[in-house]
Amino acid sequence: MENDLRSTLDHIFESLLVLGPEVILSIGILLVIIVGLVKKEHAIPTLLSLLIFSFSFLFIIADWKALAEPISLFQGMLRQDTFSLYLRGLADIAGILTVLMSWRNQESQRNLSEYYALIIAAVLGTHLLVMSTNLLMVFLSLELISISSYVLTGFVFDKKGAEGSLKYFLFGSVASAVMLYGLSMFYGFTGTLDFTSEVFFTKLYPSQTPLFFIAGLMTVSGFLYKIAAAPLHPWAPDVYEAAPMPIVAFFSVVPKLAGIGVLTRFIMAINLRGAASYDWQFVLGIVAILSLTVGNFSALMQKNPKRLMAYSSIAQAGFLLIGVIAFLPQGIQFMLFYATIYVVMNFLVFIYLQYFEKNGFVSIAEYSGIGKTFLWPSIFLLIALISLTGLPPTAGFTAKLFIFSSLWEAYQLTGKNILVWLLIFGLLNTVVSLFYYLRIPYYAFIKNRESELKTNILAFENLFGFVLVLLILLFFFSPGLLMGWINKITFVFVIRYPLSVIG
Amino acid sequence: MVSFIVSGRISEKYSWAVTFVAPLFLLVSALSAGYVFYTIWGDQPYVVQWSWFTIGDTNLSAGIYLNNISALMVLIVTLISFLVHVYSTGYMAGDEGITRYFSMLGFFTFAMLGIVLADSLLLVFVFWEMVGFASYMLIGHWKDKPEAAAAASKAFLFNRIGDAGFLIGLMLIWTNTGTFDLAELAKVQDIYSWQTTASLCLFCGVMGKSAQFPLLTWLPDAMEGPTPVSALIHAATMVAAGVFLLARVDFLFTPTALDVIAIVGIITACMAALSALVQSDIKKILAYSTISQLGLMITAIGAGSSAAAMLHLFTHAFFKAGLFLCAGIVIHVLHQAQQQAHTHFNVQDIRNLGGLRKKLPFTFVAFILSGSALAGLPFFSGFLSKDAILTAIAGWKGSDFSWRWIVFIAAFIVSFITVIYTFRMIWTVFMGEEKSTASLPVVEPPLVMRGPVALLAIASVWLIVSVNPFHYHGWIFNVLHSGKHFDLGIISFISVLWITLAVATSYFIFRKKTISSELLLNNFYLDKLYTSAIGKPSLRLASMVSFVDRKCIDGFIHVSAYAQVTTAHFIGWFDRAIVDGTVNGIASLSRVAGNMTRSFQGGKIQLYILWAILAIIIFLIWTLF
Amino acid sequence: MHHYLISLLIFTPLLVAVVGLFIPAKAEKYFRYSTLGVNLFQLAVLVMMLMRYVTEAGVQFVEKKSWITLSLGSWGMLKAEYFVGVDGLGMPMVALSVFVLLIATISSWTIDKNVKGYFLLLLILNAAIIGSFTALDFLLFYLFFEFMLLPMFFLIAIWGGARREYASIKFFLYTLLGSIFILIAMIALYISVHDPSSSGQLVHSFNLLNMTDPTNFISNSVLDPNNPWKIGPLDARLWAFLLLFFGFAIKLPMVPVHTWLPDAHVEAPTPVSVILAALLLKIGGYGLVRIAFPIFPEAAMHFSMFIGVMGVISIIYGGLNAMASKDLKRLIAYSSVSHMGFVLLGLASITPEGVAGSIYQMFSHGLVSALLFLIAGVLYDRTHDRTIGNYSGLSIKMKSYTAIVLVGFFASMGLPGFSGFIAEIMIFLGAFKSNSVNGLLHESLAIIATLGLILGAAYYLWTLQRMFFGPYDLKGNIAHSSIYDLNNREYLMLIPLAIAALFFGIFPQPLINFIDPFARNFSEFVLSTGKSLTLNP
Amino acid sequence: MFPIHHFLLLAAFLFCAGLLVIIVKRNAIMVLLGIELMLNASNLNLVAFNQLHPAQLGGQMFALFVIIVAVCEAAVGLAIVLRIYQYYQTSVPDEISELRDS
Amino acid sequence: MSFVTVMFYFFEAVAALAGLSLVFVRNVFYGALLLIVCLLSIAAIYILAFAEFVAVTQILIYAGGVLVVIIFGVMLTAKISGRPLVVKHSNLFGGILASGSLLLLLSYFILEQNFQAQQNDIVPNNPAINSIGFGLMTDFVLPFEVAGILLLIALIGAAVIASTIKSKKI
Repeated sequence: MENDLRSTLDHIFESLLVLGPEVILSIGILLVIIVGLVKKEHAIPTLLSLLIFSFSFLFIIADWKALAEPISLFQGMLRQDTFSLYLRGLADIAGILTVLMSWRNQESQRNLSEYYALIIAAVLGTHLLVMSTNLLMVFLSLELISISSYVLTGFVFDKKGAEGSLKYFLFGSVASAVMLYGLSMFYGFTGTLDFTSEVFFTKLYPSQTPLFFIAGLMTVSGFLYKIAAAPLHPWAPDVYEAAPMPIVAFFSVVPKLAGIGVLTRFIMAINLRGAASYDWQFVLGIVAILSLTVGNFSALMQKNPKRLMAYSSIAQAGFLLIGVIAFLPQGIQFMLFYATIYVVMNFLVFIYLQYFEKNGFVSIAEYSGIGKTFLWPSIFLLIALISLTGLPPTAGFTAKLFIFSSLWEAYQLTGKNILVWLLIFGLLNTVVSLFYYLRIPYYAFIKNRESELKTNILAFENLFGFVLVLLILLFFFSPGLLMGWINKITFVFVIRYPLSVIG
Repeated sequence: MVSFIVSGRISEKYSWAVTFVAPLFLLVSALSAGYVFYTIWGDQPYVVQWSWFTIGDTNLSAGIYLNNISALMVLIVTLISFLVHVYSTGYMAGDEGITRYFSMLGFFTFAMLGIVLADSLLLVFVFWEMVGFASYMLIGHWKDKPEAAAAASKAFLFNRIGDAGFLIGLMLIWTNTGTFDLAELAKVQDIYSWQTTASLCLFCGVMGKSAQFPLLTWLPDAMEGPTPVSALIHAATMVAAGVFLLARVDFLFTPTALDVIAIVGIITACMAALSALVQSDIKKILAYSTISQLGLMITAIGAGSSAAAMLHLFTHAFFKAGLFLCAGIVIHVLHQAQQQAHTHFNVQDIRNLGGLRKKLPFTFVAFILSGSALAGLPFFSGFLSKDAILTAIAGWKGSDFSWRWIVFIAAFIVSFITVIYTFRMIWTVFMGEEKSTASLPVVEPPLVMRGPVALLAIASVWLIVSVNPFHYHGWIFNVLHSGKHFDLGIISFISVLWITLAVATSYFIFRKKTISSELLLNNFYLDKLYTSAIGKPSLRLASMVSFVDRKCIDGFIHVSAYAQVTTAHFIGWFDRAIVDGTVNGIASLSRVAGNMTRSFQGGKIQLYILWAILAIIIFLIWTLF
Repeated sequence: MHHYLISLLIFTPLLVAVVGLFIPAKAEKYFRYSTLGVNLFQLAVLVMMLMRYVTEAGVQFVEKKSWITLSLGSWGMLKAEYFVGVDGLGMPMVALSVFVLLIATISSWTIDKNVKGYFLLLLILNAAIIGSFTALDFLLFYLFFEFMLLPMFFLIAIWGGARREYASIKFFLYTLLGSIFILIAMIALYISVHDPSSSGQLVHSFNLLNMTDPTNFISNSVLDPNNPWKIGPLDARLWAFLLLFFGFAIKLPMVPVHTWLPDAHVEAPTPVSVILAALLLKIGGYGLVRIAFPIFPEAAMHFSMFIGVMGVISIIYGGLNAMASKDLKRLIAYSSVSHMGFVLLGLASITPEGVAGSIYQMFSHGLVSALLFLIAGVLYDRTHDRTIGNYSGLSIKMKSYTAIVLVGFFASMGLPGFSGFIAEIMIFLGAFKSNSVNGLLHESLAIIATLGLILGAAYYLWTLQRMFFGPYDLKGNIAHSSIYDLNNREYLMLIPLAIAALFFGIFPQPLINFIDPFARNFSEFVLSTGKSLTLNP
Repeated sequence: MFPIHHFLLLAAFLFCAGLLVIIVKRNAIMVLLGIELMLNASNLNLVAFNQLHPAQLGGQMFALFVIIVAVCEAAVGLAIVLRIYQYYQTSVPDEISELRDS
Repeated sequence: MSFVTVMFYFFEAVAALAGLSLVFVRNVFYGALLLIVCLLSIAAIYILAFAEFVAVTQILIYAGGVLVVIIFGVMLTAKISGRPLVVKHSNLFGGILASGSLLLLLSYFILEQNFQAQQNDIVPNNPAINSIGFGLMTDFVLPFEVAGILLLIALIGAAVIASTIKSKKI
């Protein structure tokens, strides 16, 4: 007992060391709040949170270098592996980008230190969620993201903001309650909370009753809600419209990373090494098709760029899902690639949406002719939107190419028709998406307006945007730079399943 | 040999700038043609080939294949072309498009020589089409005349229709033999079934070019072009190219094909002859007569005697060119006179003319000479060649009575009618009282115009064909003719009688009387038929297709785009209204109206939840059961 | 040095475009002359290439650099290369592109709205076009293929006519749809194909030449030729072929997916119409010859009758539509549909003659359609009206113009002596021969296709008759002062095209020297490979 | 030990009742109550299952944390609802609809 | 049937009834009270399921904390809006359809399922509170920490939202 305890405590201590980024973020939350109480300058919490994210990111790089084998932390609560490290790094980058965006928006922002604290908390939740191998941790970290998100939505502090918060809150709470019910069922089936453990598999394998399917579906719903996949998407447009622009950008990326990360792990777990009697590929396939359709078609008639991007993000969730659906190591790697590109291009779009919003262009119709007055921002925005559509020579194309390749490969292995349908549907939806993605540049370049606004070419946004545009182009011309990293990700879960079982 | 092509090209190029150079070049080419003719005539065919292009294992060559027929043809073409060039310098003097005119004339001669000399059918086709183009340009020479433009288009289009058939024939031949080369093709001895189709397809091209039934209506319209052009192209050479082609590839034809050819030929001959009878436009009469004569030549070919056809071609080329040029003189001088007198009437309408023999004695004589040849009076070349044709048909019809007899009789009738319309024309124009022209200061044209006419008129006498005025077996026929020799002296005799009868009839009956028949005047309403049966429907089809294109295909695209947007709206609507509306509606009917309107405002979170849950449940039920 | 000739062709315009980005928009002259300079430079490079080209040697001027090499763990490697080269198919197309682009630049001199943007887009388009004609790596090809869309979209949408927005979006959507089809097939292909040159590891390569060899397909992959999968009623390989076919057919365009073309042409500014008709359409045909047919020979044989029928339908349908067009540009656009139908017909025959004819037709149509659109543009520049019915007797006022129009029209209807004739003859030869040689097409197709020749004559002659002949008259709101004959710049762009069309009509051999070896190898390869592969019943 | 099904059935019933409340009640606070009901249903499940697998006490632990989360949610939720009252003078979610598709 | 059994089914019934009547009740205040009843009976059931600590927490935090806060909220909103606390129903049909069918599905399949088969270790234990405490400090230390952060965030969030109300008023 004594030895047990000692070894447990040692383990906890070691785990804590590995968990550096999270520790930094936790301390960061406190620091930001305390500093916010003491100092009233705007810049300080911004810089501080920037530092926190950067440190966390550096720590992740260090971890990445140090990591040889996946490590189980806190008795199977979390797993430190390259997969989660990558997503965590991505979340940190998204955090940095959000902070940078907020920096340009801070004059309209109040309660800055709380604002940053909440962002950090959401990133922390993302970190934990993508590492979680434990049902309890899944629930807790999901709630951590959710609760900070609910508050962040309302950070405009007006009627719309409050309404957005309420809607997000109600929908989110219901979704997590449903998910919780599913999780409890899984606990009942297996008696363990660690869904990556051997026990989980051996117990679940014989009990693949319809209840198992219901529970799985309920649980997955909770994750799908986080990535705003149909049919759990309806909150997204309202929330996006209500929230301040940096937060919208944040929402469109970070919770999605978290959701897709945990979804990947969990779906692999309940797919039971390919031996599940229920076809989760089919379930996700339907969800992806729905997301693509609903997202793209609903976006067609939007007049507000934020709502448009909300629907776009629903559709993009569908694309992310496609990577997972392949149920192949490559698929997941490609999904990560896609997610990375998605982060870059979405932030690029939102930077300029914010920029234009600041200059008084709110609805898409008001974008008429801004191509003339704001040449570079419009061009960068155009590139980002092309990338979202998935046309060369942008990384968006490469990413789409990759995930569809993995889908095809999966089809080649399994011969499931749903995968072909998904492939065709996904690609045809690209055509549909062109309609609305090109609406903004269409107004910007083709419609005319008389305006003699003086613009500052050397604006911060342009510098910022230029870097991101370069990234988008760079990852098209040499995706190997990124894939080189991603290739190191050995997604333990999938590898353990022999492909022959799936095929 | 090369000099032909070169001369053709040079004339094409240079006459652009210098009008006088053109006839000169033609003179050169005519002389060299004479030399060529002299060397080739009666000798072995002369063949030169260059590779044109090679695709796959097909080698398409370009070259010259000169045999008797083509040598004869070369002579005809260059000679008449030269004469027409000379004539044109007078006729077209002062025309603003004269450089264009001469260049096209030169181009035409070049292309025509191309047809004649080409060693492969493909090359023939190439020049065949070029000739059509030249003809198009020349018919439409007076561009601002809408009729001219229309006639030009029509001519080209009809030719194109024929050419399409020609092309198919070419393909058939090529697919089956793998060559276009005439010399190679001549080696094909056996009779295959494809030959019938192929040769009939080739004949389609001939129909277009030689204005055979049913593609004959373009030729009368083509008279909108300058008269020398009509003389050269639409009487002497181009239209005869069809006959020439048939003569050249006669080895390909199967008996069935020949029968068809003969029938088509005779139908054309009859129709055109009848039409010629009632026309009032001098050029149109000549045009119809040309068609009719071509019909006879074709019939001769159908009857298996290409030599007879060629002979008639030869004679016809001269006398018909002569006739046209005479008509041209009439038109030209009257025009000039009209301009001096500032009066205006249609100078081509023979009803306006009469008694011109006094004012234009030279023309009158020339016209009489050439006309007699056309009518086939004894001692004229036309008599001999027609005699050859009739003999050929007589030999072909056999002794037993069959449908071929009808052809035979029809041929006689045609020659009868020919006499009638020829003399009607001569009478109305030159004899009788002067009508509208009485007050006009009409004088004979300059020498450049009279000279060629005189030459051609002289060429209409029998001596050009053979020494014996009643026997066509002269130098031409003997060389051209090969194979079995069919001779029937009685035919000459009969035709002499027959023609005398015809002359008498025309003198006594048709001198004063004019026949008028709307049917014949409009050439059996063929044109109307084409317009209403092909032209208009195809235009209607075109507009229909365009309608389909715009409404159906594009409409489909629009509908699908619209459907997309509608779907978008529908999904949005479904999101907000259906779930919402129906649920509310069923729950409490009284609130339906209010809720429906409100439901469109959307943004109801509880409905979102309900919808999401319902979706999951539906999915569950779907999967589990 | 000559190893980099193609790269020079592709990247010079891009480089100049990048430099141009940083030049202020006021320096309009810079953009005009630099574009022209690029074109002339390309012409020089082209001449060098032509001089060094060896006609029988297959693919030449090859440049091969690794571009994307990704390890995918258990799934092998993914390899895309910068792999360019030209052969008997690519060389004529590249030559055509360089030539037509030069003409288009000359014709662009009149553009005065946002000159910078226009010429930069033109340069990008230039690079993309030449890139697609030289790429031998599917991904690279696709990159250039898609890369053409956006510049084209903006060129139409910003500098176009009244309904430019509709037209540009229609153009974009259609072609994007097509490229999505191609993308699906591309993904399927590269996953099913491995690179034989790499030993040990499985390498998925985009190399188009590798894809043509059936032995390079991974066994039991979806597109494995020896054991293809069945999806629905058809073989997976047939589906893939159909995807490629329709993808390229939209570009070609083939009836009934052609309706973007008239609109795009009518609304596009003249130089853009020229590029669109002369070059972009060719990429459809090029893609079929380069990609669809050799990779799926058995499918090509299986569908050849269908393709032939579609070709004939395009010929007739395009012709009829042209006849009904009231707008000059629309007429020319539909005539393009008709002419590209011949390309399909020739390809469907899979005979050396037919294939060579198709390529020749693409080349010839490139010259002639450029000429025709320039002609229409000349008139439009003067009067801003293209309605055929509003003109009459133009030949009186515009003599040289009419002469050029005559040349253009007759060249387009395939009069002997013009390049179109040679092409059509070869296509007819091929289509006719097909039945007896390989039994793919029925002769009746060729016979029906001759109707297209008649229709062509009909609509062109009718137009000539209505617009240029007859008494001089103008209707609508056209000022008489706006009618004047050609100026020097217009001669400069029209005459070379006319001469080229004439030259290749009279002396086809120089061009055929390029095409013929390719066409022979091509048809032999497709037929022999196609026969050796069996289709699942 | 009571049959596990009896716990589960009650939990399922409460879960559905909570859901119904959420969907039906036109008052944000009532919706909040519904959510609490649903969370409790899950808790009941967890505790019941803990009887089957008592070794790690996972179920009970989970239930404890769920209660904590419920507290957090309630706090944030109430704050939001109060703010909504501030702006809209109502707590009927349906009547709050500034945000919608245009 | 032992007393415990009776108690069990009694509390089950109470909980179920309370839950059901929550659906039908129209007054928010009554609703809150009904929920308390329901939660208390669930707490009782917890005790019967050997989860005393959870039961205590349930009573203390839930019934005592959360619901009091909620009732407080009810009072507060009532005061602001000045309207009666009667709640209308909407989407009744859809709601009943959804939750009814879900209930049917769940109960049917729960009855189908044999959970005993998955039993890990049949050690009918009486979990001591100290083992829970031990667990919280060892195995579950991370969730514990995270829960702390969660509470902090919730607090900050609530405070931010509440504070802006004040600032708005000013």
